[in-house]
Amino acid sequence: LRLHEQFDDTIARDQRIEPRDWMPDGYRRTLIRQIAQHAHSEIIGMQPEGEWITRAPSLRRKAILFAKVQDEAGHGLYLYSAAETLGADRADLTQRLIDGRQKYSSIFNYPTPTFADVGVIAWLVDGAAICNQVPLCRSSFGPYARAMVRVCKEESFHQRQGYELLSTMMRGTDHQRATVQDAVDRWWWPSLMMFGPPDGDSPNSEQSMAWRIKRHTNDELRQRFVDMTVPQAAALGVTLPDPELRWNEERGRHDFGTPDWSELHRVITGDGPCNTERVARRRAAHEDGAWVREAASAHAATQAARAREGAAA
Amino acid sequence: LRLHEQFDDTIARDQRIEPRDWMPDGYRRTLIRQIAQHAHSEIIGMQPEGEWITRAPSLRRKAILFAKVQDEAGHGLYLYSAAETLGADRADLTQRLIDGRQKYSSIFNYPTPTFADVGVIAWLVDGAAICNQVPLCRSSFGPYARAMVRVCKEESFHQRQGYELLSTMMRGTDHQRATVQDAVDRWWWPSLMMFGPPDGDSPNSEQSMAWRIKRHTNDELRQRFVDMTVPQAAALGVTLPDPELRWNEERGRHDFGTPDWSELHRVITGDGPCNTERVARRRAAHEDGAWVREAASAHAATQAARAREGAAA
Amino acid sequence: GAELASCCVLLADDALIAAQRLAQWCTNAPELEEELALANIGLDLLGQARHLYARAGRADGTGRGEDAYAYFRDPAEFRNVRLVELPNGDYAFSVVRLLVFATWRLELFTRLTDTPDPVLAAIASKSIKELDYHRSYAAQWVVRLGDGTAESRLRAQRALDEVAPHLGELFTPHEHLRVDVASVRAETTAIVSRVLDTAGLVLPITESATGGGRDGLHTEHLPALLAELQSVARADPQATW
Amino acid sequence: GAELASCCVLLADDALIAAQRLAQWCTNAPELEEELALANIGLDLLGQARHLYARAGRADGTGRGEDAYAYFRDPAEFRNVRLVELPNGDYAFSVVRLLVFATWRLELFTRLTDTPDPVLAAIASKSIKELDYHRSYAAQWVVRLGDGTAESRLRAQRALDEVAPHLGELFTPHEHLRVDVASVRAETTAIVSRVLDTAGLVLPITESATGGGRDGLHTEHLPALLAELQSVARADPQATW
Repeated sequence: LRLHEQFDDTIARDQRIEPRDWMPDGYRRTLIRQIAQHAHSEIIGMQPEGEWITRAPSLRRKAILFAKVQDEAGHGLYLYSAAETLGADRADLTQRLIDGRQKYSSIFNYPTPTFADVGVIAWLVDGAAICNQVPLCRSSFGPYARAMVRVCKEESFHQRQGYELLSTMMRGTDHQRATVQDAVDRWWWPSLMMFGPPDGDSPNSEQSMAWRIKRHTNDELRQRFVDMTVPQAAALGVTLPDPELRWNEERGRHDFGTPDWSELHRVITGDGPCNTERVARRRAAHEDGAWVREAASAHAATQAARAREGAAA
Repeated sequence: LRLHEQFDDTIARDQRIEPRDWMPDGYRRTLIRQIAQHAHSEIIGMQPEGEWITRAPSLRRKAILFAKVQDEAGHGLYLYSAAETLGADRADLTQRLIDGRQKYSSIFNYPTPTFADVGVIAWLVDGAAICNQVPLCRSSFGPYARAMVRVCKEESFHQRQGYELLSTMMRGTDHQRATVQDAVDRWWWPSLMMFGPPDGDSPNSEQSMAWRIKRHTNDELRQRFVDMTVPQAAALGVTLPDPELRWNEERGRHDFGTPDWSELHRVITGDGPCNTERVARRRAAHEDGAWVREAASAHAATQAARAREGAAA
Repeated sequence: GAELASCCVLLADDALIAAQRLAQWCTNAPELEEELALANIGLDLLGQARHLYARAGRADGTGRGEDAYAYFRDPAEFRNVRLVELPNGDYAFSVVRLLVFATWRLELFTRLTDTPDPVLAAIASKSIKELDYHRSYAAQWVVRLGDGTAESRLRAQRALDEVAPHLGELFTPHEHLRVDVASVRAETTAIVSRVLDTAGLVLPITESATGGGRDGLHTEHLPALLAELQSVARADPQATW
Repeated sequence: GAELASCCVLLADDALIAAQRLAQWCTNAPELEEELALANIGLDLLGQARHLYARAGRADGTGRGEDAYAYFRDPAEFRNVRLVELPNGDYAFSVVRLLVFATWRLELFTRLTDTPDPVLAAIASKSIKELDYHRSYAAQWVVRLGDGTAESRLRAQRALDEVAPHLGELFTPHEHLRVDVASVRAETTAIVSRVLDTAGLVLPITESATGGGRDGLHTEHLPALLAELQSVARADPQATW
């Protein structure tokens, strides 16, 4: 009980819980799930973009994209480490991803048919991710908050590069402009859905808000994203595919249409365009790499044995 | 002894030895080696051309090339079957190929950097193969002779298609003509080497001639190939890269230069441009397919067991 | 004219992309017999694509040849279903996909044998015999894998799980493909299920309606596949082959 | 001018093609740490290629930018050694090739640090640090695989057997690459052999002199690799990126 009070007190004073501190089981479980899901999203999120590294149309874009996808692997690594401070095991989390027992962001179940998608993902998807994640830099769990600081910094950089790619393309040929608009049309609504279901349908939010591992409601974050993105779209010269989108003078914010929540539900429950494919690829990489990981362990074991023998001699 | 006389007699009367007939061990061994090597050549020979099926520049050429490579797989199959009539086992022969214990034609250790190579291989390499193989349609061993009839027929067809591709390319752009000439420059000498070392250096030839599993000497076949090819090259408008090549009025045949026999030796002993790669790829296909072959056997065994149970019930 | 051409193009695109994937098995098949069979099926489909493109070029009045369709359209202009553009995966994925594809296409073509255009009807009739062989080949292997070893069963079931989300697209009505989609779906599902029963495999019920290949909305795999297919032809458009 | 440009292009081509192969590992690596490391090495090599192409474009007087070299030359105009164009194979092949490549390139660049052209000398100096890391990464893994399980040992040895025939080309003198080839060979072989000793692996003695990549004579794998690399850039040459 004392421990629980201390925990509540730390939360109330908006200070950080650290891995060695006592914490309620629900807090630990919720965080592991949330961080793992986030880590999985980084790793699966490499696929739709990674496919274009070998075909990027200039060496500069190739380097930028290659580095971005590498950063995502890095984010995955920090996040798995943060989950490990809570007692999770990375191999176990990977297995859960591969078996479909843990989720990742539904956005990565959409395909990337053109190089413009690379730019639009960085602009809209990373943009939405940043809206979601900036508040998490103040998450009550220390290691997660610190990982988020680094992740957000890198993602802002990615987002600017994506925006810059799109502005360049919009100054290019008619075909390039059409390709950008087409990609925006495809990614706009899925990006809005990244913030999750409307507040009324988001049962776990309240507890997460109380624990300060969630700082704002889904609808509030979605509104921020829309308000931030509309002027950027205007500057780029692309149209966001929502006839209801307009500035509301009274609210001082944008009104916008309602995403197709049944689609979000379909994609989250595994029925998106690329769900099985994304997981299958991750699984194949993991299984094809098993002999390599086994070799590394065997070698490490041999080395350790040699060291022991050396010490004993 | 009676058996041996009968065998010699059959050979002498230029009739066929059939699988159930008695034959000397040396005859059997030599034939197995020769047929296996021939089968391996068909299978490995699929690689340099097969790589271009997915990139053939017209649907017609794609269909022609796809069918050609398929025919080569078919040739490999008949030839392995012919070897099996002598008591060889296909799985064992494949293993020998993969382990580098049995050879295949050295020609397939050269790379195919352009689509013109597809045409030149069909024209020169299949042309040389036909020169080598037409006499084998009269091989003393029945199943081999019969396989050769079918193989030669299909290869003549391939050769004509290759020649037709080259004539079309020679009527195309300057770049196409240059590509054809470049490919001819690269394949001419290796094609001449397909007939094996000069007669003086070909120790096994005499016995094979006596057994009538070889009908002409290496040098004779090489001369035929040159005499056949020179007018075709002229009709195409390509230059054969041999400054010594000229018509010899007196002999009524062409004189030509000496191939670099040290190169042939290098390539045969495993040191050609693509030797390890070709074998590695065949091995990878075989090993990656192991689980499929095992599944087929397991299913067949289960089926057989079910049939037995059904019969017993 | 335009409607017939559009119908031929989408049927041709399905066949061309499927043939290209089969060509990627060349020299990599698990056994020589499979090498031959996969090439055979690939060649049949390539032949179907060529006839259909030829019909389309006459029907749409452009007089375009088969190569104009195959080599000089961009990915977004292709109308194939996404199922055919997915990478080959292992042999289990390839034969499971082939079973579904051949069964479905056979149902479509059976219904097109009495389509008003006599050329398309003739192509359909000829293709039916081929597709029937493709289907039996695939069915035979799906049964072998499902009823083979533990590993083959696992791989075959996974392949099914991966193919399942792409079924929905096959049965989405299309304005230019005038067939009774409901009956195509019923027949295809019945036949595939019969094979799976024999194989001891289960078709997952998730049948996503997502797709969009028929509207030019493809996965990232199609541009990669076409980059390879079109590379030589596009490198020198003046060339003659 | 022309000689310096030619030297930069061949060193750049080696790096670009090697980087492209490393990029193909992306999302397929056996572990996340390897994902990061392979990308890192690929990015370093891509950076080297870009600096070298830029130098070449100024040196040959054409003022061509890096993309002109990478995207608008045909396979026969590429000057890379064949070693880098071979497909990735398994992880063993990739790290064994990387060990050889990085060791050799490090020896080349060490000798180029006092080349008369200050720009090339600076690129060489900067690259040395990177290559030293690439070499240690690869060496570490070759030892792990050689001293790991029976399977990893088998795969590592096979990879060596497959890489060995491509060593000869690395040590063939080239008129525009002014380094003492004999000493590069001696050092490279000594260092690789030391790693192999520790790993318990054997370098086969067959060292074919065949090659020709430096003269534009490539395997069938380079056109396929370039078709992929160049596809988007060539689809719309007017586009700006």
